[in-house]
Amino acid sequence: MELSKEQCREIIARRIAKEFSEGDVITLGIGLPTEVANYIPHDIHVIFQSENGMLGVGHRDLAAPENPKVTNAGGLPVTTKPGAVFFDTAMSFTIIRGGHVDATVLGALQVDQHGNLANWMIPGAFVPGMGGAMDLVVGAKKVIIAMEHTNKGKPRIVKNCTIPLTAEAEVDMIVTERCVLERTEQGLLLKEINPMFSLDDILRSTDADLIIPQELQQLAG
Amino acid sequence: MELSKEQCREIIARRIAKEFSEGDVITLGIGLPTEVANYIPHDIHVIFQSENGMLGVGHRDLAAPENPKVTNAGGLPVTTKPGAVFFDTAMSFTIIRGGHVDATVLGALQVDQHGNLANWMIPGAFVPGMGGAMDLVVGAKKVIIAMEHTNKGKPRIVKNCTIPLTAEAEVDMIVTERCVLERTEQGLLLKEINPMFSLDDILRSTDADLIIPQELQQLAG
Amino acid sequence: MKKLISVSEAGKLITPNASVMIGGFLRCGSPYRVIEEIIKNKTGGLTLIANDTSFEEYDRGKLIANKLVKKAIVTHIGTNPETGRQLNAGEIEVELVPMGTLVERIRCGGAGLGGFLTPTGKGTLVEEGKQVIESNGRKYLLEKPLRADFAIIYATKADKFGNAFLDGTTRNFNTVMATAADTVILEPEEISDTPLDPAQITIPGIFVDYIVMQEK
Amino acid sequence: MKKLISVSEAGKLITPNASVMIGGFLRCGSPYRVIEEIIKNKTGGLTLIANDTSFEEYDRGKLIANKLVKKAIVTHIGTNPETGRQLNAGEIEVELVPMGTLVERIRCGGAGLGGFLTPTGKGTLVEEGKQVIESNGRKYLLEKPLRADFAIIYATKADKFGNAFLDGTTRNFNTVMATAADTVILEPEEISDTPLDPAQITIPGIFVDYIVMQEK
Repeated sequence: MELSKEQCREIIARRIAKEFSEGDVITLGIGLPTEVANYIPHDIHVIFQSENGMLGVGHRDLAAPENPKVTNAGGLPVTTKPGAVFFDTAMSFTIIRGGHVDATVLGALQVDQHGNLANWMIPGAFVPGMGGAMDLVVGAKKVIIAMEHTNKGKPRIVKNCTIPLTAEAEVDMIVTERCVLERTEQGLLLKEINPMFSLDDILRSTDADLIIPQELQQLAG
Repeated sequence: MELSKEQCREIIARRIAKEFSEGDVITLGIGLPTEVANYIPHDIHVIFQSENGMLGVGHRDLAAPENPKVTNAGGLPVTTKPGAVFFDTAMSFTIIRGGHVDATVLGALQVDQHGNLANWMIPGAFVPGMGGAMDLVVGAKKVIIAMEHTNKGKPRIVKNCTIPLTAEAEVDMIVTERCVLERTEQGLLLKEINPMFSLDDILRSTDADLIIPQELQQLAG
Repeated sequence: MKKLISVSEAGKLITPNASVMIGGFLRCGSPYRVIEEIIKNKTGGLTLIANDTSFEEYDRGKLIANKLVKKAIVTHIGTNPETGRQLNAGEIEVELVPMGTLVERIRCGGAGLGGFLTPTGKGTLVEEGKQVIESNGRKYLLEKPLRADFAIIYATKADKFGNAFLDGTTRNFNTVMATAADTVILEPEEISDTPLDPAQITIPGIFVDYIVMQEK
Repeated sequence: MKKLISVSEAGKLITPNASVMIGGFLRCGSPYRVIEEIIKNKTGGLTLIANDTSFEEYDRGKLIANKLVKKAIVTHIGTNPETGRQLNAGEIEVELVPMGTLVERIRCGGAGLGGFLTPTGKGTLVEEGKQVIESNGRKYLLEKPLRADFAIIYATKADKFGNAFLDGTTRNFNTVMATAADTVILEPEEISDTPLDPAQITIPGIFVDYIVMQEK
């Protein structure tokens, strides 16, 4: 079963978009996590937080001036939703680290069965910097990892992370194009599976120990 | 030589008012220190900070409503001067503790020759609380003590404080109705003397060791 | 949209023996309507966290006068003689905290930090029982974060998202307290039908759980 | 009244080998006029403290491109490939700090605190060389305050008292940096002849030493 990168991303973003409740405060990482915003059901009103200093982030603002005064954490101009608030980065991380963010969605290089996350550096490669990721992962009430299941066939969901961590034991949920995993006290629970893949496909492409329930749910999308 | 309480307070307040330079940020304690504001020379513009959350405190606002929105730290309604700013108490103490206040004027129960200050509690007596005094004394660039020289004849300027401290070694200057003392590396220097008192008067009413310069200046007022 | 509730509903939220942060600096920026309900309900055994115990006949000062406070964590009790009387009589416990330390401990609790190092109180009674840590050659006290079950917050004006504007010196402790309690109740003087200007908001609405409706 | 100076005078204030905080988050809320002067004066050996190294061709990113930065203390260098190139070539030192920790370290420096305990970075490379302190059963890193010789601060609008209003998301690091440097230079887009509204000021003027005049 071959899915294009775009198809993988859409499956992942669509699934994560179903995780939120009315009024949730959500911070999305850059890249794939940002796409989650496109699939939030219209009857659910969530509040997007941007780590530079804003609540109530709207859409990309295509009419913005060259050097806009309202941008997201990627530096791109955005619109404000009704109820939006501007503040400084100190307040932004009071919100983030203080547990006032209901969920964050971030990408990953590796996640392990203990909930450890590695998403900021590969030894020997260029390291751009952790930005706000370490604070987000520690502070958000729920940490959702959005990533393709493997790195060109190499498992990313492992027993123990082998590259430097972003945070210890903070991941709550992993969503890939193949399945949804939830971290429980007993370990990683396989919650949902994309029917395009067999259980065997999942197990072969995963290095972590998984808890397989009697009845597997179909990946929601 | 007998001075009334009012005369003492005026001498002290007038003298301290001469200590400031254009643009200085000043926080005054309640009581006698507040009176310093009345004697600032008209050609010097200083900025009064109020610990509840304001810069640019003006005069007592006699036209204020019953429950005013602009008050000083004593809860009294005040006017704002041009350039005034409102903020919360966290920012107020960022300003105070961060060294952004040029001078604070506070009362005292005891001050000793090491610059230790005691002005918040007498063991066995009712203790109202330290309020912002401990932060002010630690944070302000210059700490000026405004107090009557003795407590009904009992020295307040002592070798070592005998009641609980407000802060260690933070006092820079003491102004009483009798003299001005400056804390130097060598000890307390008698800078100015009120000509209504003799050097002997000062020495007899002071328990601390004083450094007496060759020529004594007259207390400015 | 936040839950708009009546002042009577707000009063019922507060449970006996709860810890309650109440904004205000003496009478300025002090909520008082929910407090009247707490008094009506005789909800006692409270731990009050505030700048001061105000005055006997006003706002949170009345909680003291009505003997509903078991412990007060404050910077000053001088304006409310009843606090002093109950303290002398052993009827109330009072923890006095330097003002800059109190406001920072609350901010710390709201910001997910584990504590901070302050020079304030070094060499005084405030040092008792606290860890002294040296940093860059200077000694500091390690002060711990402070949180509460409830916070009752004043606002001059709020919108229905819970965003609040606080005028003049009414901000005082209200801003940090809004971040540091499990349940935050906003008591605005005025509720706006239209959203407040995003650049002129003192307290972001996401901190607020309930907005107390205006009086009829 | 604050000292109003020309951008050329402002540029001359910055001394070689100084530490300089510069506000801005990527291009948003980033001062750039004083930076052009620093480049003109070839003032080098600087320690840059900022959220990021921006882009090669913009604001503080140009300081990197012009090889005037000896060390950068930032959260991210990914948008300026020249920072990465100089890092690989051993021409620049880069200290990467988690964003919440960086902004809090600067606030700490400005607020006279000796450090703070944060859970961020625990169990990661960020922990290296830092004291781990347990507080209420959880482990935290002790992070130290950060100050600089100079801060260059953006403002949307300022008055002659140095009071500044910063619109939208331009506040970012500007607010805390204004409190944490020995000399603070404000670079406003607009200077108002009348004082700003006291309730709508983002940065109190007392933190500001110099205001850079508007371009003619």
